[in-house]
Amino acid sequence: MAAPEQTTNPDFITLLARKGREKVTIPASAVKPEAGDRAQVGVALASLPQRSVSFPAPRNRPEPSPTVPDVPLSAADHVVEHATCLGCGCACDDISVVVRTGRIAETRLACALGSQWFGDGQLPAHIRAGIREGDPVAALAAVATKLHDADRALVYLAADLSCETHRAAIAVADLLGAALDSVTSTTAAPGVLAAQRRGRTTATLGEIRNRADAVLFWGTDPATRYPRFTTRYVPDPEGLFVPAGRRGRTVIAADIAADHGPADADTRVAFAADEEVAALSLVRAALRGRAAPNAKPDSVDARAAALADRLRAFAYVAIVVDGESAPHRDPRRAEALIALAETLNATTRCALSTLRSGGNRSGIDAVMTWQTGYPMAIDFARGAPRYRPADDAAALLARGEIQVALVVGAASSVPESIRDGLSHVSCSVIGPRASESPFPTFAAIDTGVAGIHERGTAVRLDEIPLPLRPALEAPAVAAFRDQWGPATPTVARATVSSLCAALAAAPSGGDDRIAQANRLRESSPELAVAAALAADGRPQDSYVLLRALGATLAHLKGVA
Amino acid sequence: MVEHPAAVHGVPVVDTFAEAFGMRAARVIITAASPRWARQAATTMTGFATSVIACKCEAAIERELLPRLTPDGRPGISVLVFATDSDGLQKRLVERIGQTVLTCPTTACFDGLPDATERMSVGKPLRVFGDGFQASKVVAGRRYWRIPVMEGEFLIQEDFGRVKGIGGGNFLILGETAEAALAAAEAAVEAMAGIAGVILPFPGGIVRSGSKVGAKRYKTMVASTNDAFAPTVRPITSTELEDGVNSVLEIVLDGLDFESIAGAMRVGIMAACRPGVRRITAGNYGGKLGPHHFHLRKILGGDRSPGPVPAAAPSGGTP
Amino acid sequence: MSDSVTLTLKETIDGRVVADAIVPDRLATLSATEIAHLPVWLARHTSPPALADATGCDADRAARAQDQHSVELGDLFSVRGERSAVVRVQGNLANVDAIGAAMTAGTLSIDGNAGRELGRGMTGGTIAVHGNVGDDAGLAMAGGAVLVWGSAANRVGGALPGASRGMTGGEIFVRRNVGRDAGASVRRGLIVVGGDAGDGTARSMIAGTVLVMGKVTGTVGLWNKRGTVVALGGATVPATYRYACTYRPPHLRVIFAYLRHAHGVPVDDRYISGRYARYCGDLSEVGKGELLLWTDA
Amino acid sequence: MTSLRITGGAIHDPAHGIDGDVRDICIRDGRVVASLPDDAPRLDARDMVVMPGGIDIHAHVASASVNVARRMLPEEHATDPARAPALARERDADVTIPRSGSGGTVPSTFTTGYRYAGLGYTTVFDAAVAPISARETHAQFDDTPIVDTGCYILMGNDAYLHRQIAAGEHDRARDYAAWLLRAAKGYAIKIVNPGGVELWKRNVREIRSLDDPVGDPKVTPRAILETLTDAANALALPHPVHIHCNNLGLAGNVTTTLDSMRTLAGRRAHFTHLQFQSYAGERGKSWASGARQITEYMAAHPETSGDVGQVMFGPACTLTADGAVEYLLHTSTGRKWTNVDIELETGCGIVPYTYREKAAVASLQWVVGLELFLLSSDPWRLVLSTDHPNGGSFMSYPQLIHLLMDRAFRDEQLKRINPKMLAGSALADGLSREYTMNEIAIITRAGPARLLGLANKGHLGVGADADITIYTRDANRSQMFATPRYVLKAGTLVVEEGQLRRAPQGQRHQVSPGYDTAVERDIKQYFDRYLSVSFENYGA
Repeated sequence: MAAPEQTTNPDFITLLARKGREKVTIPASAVKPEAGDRAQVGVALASLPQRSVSFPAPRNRPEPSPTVPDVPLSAADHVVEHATCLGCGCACDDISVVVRTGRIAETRLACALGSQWFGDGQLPAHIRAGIREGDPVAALAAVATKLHDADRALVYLAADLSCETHRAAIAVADLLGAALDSVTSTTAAPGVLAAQRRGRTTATLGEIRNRADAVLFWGTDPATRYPRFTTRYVPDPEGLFVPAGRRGRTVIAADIAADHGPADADTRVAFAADEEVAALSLVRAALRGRAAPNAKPDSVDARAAALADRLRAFAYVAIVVDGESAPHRDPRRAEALIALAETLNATTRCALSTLRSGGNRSGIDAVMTWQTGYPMAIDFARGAPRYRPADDAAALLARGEIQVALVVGAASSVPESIRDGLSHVSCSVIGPRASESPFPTFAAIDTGVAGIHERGTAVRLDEIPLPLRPALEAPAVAAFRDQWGPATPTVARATVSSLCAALAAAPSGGDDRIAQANRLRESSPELAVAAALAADGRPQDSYVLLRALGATLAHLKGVA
Repeated sequence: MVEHPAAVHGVPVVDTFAEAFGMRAARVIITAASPRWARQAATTMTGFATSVIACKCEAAIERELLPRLTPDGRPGISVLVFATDSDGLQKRLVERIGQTVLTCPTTACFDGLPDATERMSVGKPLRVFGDGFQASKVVAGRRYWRIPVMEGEFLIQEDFGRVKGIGGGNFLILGETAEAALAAAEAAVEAMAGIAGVILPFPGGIVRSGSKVGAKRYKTMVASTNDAFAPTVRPITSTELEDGVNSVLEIVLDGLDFESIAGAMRVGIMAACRPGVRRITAGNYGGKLGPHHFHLRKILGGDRSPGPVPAAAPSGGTP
Repeated sequence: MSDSVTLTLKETIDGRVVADAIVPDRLATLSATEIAHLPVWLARHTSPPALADATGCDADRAARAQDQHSVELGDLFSVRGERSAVVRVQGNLANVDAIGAAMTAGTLSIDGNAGRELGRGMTGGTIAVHGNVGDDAGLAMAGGAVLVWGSAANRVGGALPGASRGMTGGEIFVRRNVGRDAGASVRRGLIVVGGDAGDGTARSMIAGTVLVMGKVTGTVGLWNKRGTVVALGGATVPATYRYACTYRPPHLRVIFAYLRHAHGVPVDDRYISGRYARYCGDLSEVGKGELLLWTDA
Repeated sequence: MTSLRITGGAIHDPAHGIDGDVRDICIRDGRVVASLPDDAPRLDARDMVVMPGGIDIHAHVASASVNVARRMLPEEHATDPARAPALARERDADVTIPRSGSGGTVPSTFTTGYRYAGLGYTTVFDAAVAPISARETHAQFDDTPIVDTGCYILMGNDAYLHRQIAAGEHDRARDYAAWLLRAAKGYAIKIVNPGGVELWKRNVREIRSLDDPVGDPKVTPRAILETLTDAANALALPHPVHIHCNNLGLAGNVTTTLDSMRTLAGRRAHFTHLQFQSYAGERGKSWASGARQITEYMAAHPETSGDVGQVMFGPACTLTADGAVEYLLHTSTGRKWTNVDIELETGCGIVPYTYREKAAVASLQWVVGLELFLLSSDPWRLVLSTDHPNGGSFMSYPQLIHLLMDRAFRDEQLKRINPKMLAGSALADGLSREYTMNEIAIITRAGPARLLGLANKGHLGVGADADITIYTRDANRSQMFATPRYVLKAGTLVVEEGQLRRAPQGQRHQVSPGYDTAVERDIKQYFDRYLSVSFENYGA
């Protein structure tokens, strides 16, 4: 069966290519009627459709955000309600983003961190590959060629991408037989590996909010890195089983060396940095009835036993810890905490909540997992994904094994250790502020930020997926996304074959190549969107670019 | 043809055979901090294990082992245990080791038949004495159980090998006097001490009450006195004893295989043939008791092969 | 059929190589030519000088090699002998990984250093390395023996990433020192270290034995369930271990006797007959593990 | 692929009473049509068996919880790397990027799609989706090629529903269920351990009867079952309520299961993975099979349906919203354990597990499942599942079919298992039944389609979706069903000569029942007060 929505609609494309910043609407013919897709509300039950509906939507298209007025961005102010903030992993989804004259003017309910993350929404929009600037199609072609020619490539996922972009980017790594990694391997790997070895007892943030009568903040005060955690999740809000909110909960702060728990905790316990893992294990030993006899007051044993006695008395304990590592912490603490939560569940209930930083990092882990089976440090080099945490991006780069790298996402979120390695290879960056990359790049294509300029899905630190409601999404992208939906492994072949033919025919770096590439805009929806954005002076859309890149590589690799 | 001697040191050896039967056998190696405690455990373990008739197994010390020959490098004793069937053997080992080795200071207990393919759970059922505190350890593919005890820790191998052995190898020493018979039997036992693969399960290795199968008068008796060799009733029964034989002693051997028994019998008979002994013969039940026949003269000729198992009663009888 | 197969490294390799085709039971069925054609994976764009010679400039194959990082064993090694499960490998193989992976039988001796993941997942046979080995020696092995005459790096006998079980059987002997996390998550088996061991030794051990003849530094036996850690040269007792008694553990004598007789490992009499302080732990887990520290007393 | 005539195959189309007749099947534009011109392309299926594509009524393939399980099993994935398939190059059509992945009991999404299709399965439903993370389910489905997909939405432990039951607001409960199905783009209502998951969160680990109160005395497992069953039936959902009963996996739970069935007597309801719910005996004391009680009840009650949830020996990954049972499994096996308490609505527990022939309980479970199959009087109402990956991977379906069709094969296996708990079992005493080819077509295709209300699936009549599987006959049924010769999905030849050649995207099945929108105001108030996600961002 031919799927009509999978073929190019020439009207739509030419429209996009020509119209630049004008309002773009999708021709009615491009929208398929969907029986039963819209809520038939307010209708008497008897008249309701009683049959099952086969929903002919291979691409589960996201609904346009109802609160975004369908007007050109420059024309009027608007407010996007229920926007999701990716300033940290808490992903508060109650933000109202006020836009005036194309800039974010206000982010209601956002904390300082969130407001800073949203900023005014203005981003650089440079495109550069080698020494050539400005042409997204040529840049994409150059990146594709570079990656394809490399014997050993690395695809690295950084912050501020939607899960849809992750999906498209992982397809690129798969096609290339590349190494694939993300920020997680540098920052949160001990916790990920520990959860693989032992499993993990956890809960969604709402569950903790409604149920936890005790919260143990382990060497973590969310105030600085996760500012709304305490007011939105625990301990402050009312919960179904904790109607008194903060007053109905006991907050325990474990101060680990200089990493203190919240200042207003009801009770505190302190451990030195080198006591931490032992202390966590001693708490467990005490919970198993093996507290040290005759422990000296104030000894680690005594402090741990006292903590165990407290914890076991509660009905539902939440243990909160920052999952992003710091060099001075014992990497074994992640496993020690997992084990503690597990042990507590023998007699009471307990959930471990691990805080993650912003930019949809949990989303990277989730998408890598569902597409490959592994959350990080993957290598496709032998034809199928292999899990290589000991050979993560940092290690491969340090060994000089990588020739060419593609960083997708915010270059500024790439950890120091990776930056050093990247500066020694040919690296392309597709992501927000790529042009301001702190490490040298062969190519840099600035894109929007997921959640501000790009729509899609993000995953909160507790694995809850949330929709992104970008306040500054470009109309060209909006139209494209409505038409083409989230990533699928399917790409339009016509696009790629002609792009590649052009690349092959054109003398390297010559104007022929550009001319050829320009012609492609006629036939590729992705490239048309890219060109429209460039013409409009807007940052590119990462999802669109990664799809185009995947299509190109598929052709070069001969699978398409 | 090998020449089979009819006499040793002038003592006639009757051309007959000892008739033996199949059993199941195990070898238990007991080690301890000193030879004394290894021997003590072994002695206690093999007590009251003379005959399957009432003891359910036959067991005795096989030999003492130097430290370098034991699995844990301590002084050891090897014990052979024989029972009529596989299940019985396993049960006897568990009972006896549990009561006499586990309880004995400093001991550990190992399988002495590591190459045997048939295995029995011995340490495994005993481990529950540890009441959950026991632990196991695998070394070189063999599992051991560590059972905490008040003294320290009792170590025992999880499973023990089991082989088909032979019980009831024997010879009879027909003496002119009781003193002469006993001296000859003692000499035989001493000569056979430490021979691998063989034990003499009776007290001091000697039996004075050789028996026949069943009884003439009492139907329920499985065995009763061997009246044919009992000198005191010579005139009133159909005797096997000639005039001048006033005391008979029997040496009974159990062994892991035919060759071991045959070899040991040769050594024993040679030692027993001394002045005051009239004749050496063997317990022979007309082939009814078991399939293993030890022809005394063949054995003395150095022939240790079992040979074909005769289908019917052999021609060689008691003269 | 010959007595053995000898593979000699032609030139030092620049970059990592995965040579999981060097497996004695596999070579035992192959002719010398077939052995030379076994695939080897080059982890980086290296053009071994031997490539062109060996292939006679087979453009197709060179392209495939380029594409899939795959070359042939014969490109890197000269091959002598065939159809034998006795394999000798010569040369400095410090960056050659996964030698003897999943081997089930035979013997493999390496005259030189070996790379990472030596004997990964092996279930039988013996590997002897007359040099040092990289990380993850005996990774997730289930049987057989690995003998290292030099030192071994991190995670000896460890687990696949994210797996809760490491080595599940077999024996690893390292004559000199081992790095971090030796014996982590071991489920069964014996690891003997002639020298010292680093931080994380026997972490999350499930059962089995790690015997260190030298000193253990850092944390030892953390979250050990039922395993035995023996340190002849001392170790810091973790907080979650508790002293039980000082005694002569009978099972250690069995292990020592086995080491002496079966492997010729020299063990001083004072260790064999000596007393050990027994610490029970990790008390945060089932607590049935032990740390045995030899004591002079 | 616009048209194709499949010629000469033996057709098994039980929905139309066709049992192995040799006929042609004509396909145009993805559907079965009455006829085609003579010059239409032909596919020679002589000596082959032609069936509708397989339909998995109950599996766990695409949810946030499945992804947690996936992440937990790197060591298993390492043993089963899955290279990208060699898809055919198409001219002038869309291009599909073939994707690699990893297998094991919880494969990656692409591998899941490819492997299902490779077995001749063309439709798969994920049986347990927490509505709050339904968005992720649909995203994973987007990356699960070829098969048609849909999901069941977890209800019955949600605090909002409990409030409505406590207040006697049954209409509002129904409207809420309808709203939830729409919000999460679900296909059916799924109940898991009604009330029990909430109790587990309150550290109550045992349910004694269906009348145990869950907080409010009016909120009981029985009330939850009745409320949601009535809601599903009032909304005329194509698939009735899909029930995982209380006390899953515990000895003696057949009492609970029968009580649940009797509670709903006369009302349409689907009882899932009944094998795990059909144990006689007494907890902590004895185990026995309760399969006969269940099959006898079902025989007398045509309104009930079920799937078996067969256990297959080998590795599995237990994965359920029923957190309490997973804790028990964790403590009894020592295997790694994940628990996620999900937002006042459901839970998630995961423990990797291996069913061993030598294990007494696993052997009993294997036997109970087969007894359910073999004692079942109506294959249309008791269909095949392994509760993938709980009882075993979907990759073991061919072997399961073999067990059902071949008594000798079954008896061989029976000899190898632990007989300790099998005294008096019907299977151990000898059940000679062998499923026919048509019965297999019923329990894997026609039956699930009918139970799911999928009018265009599970049959080969005119108008049916051209989801078709063509097998080469083989007395070894494991072999035959593991390697179909051809598979068509919506008319596209996805498997050709046993090789996966195309990977089109399947369709999503969902329902959109109507409801009184007044309920939304109330739900929104509840959300604003208690949930951590905005009402507007909830669902999918």
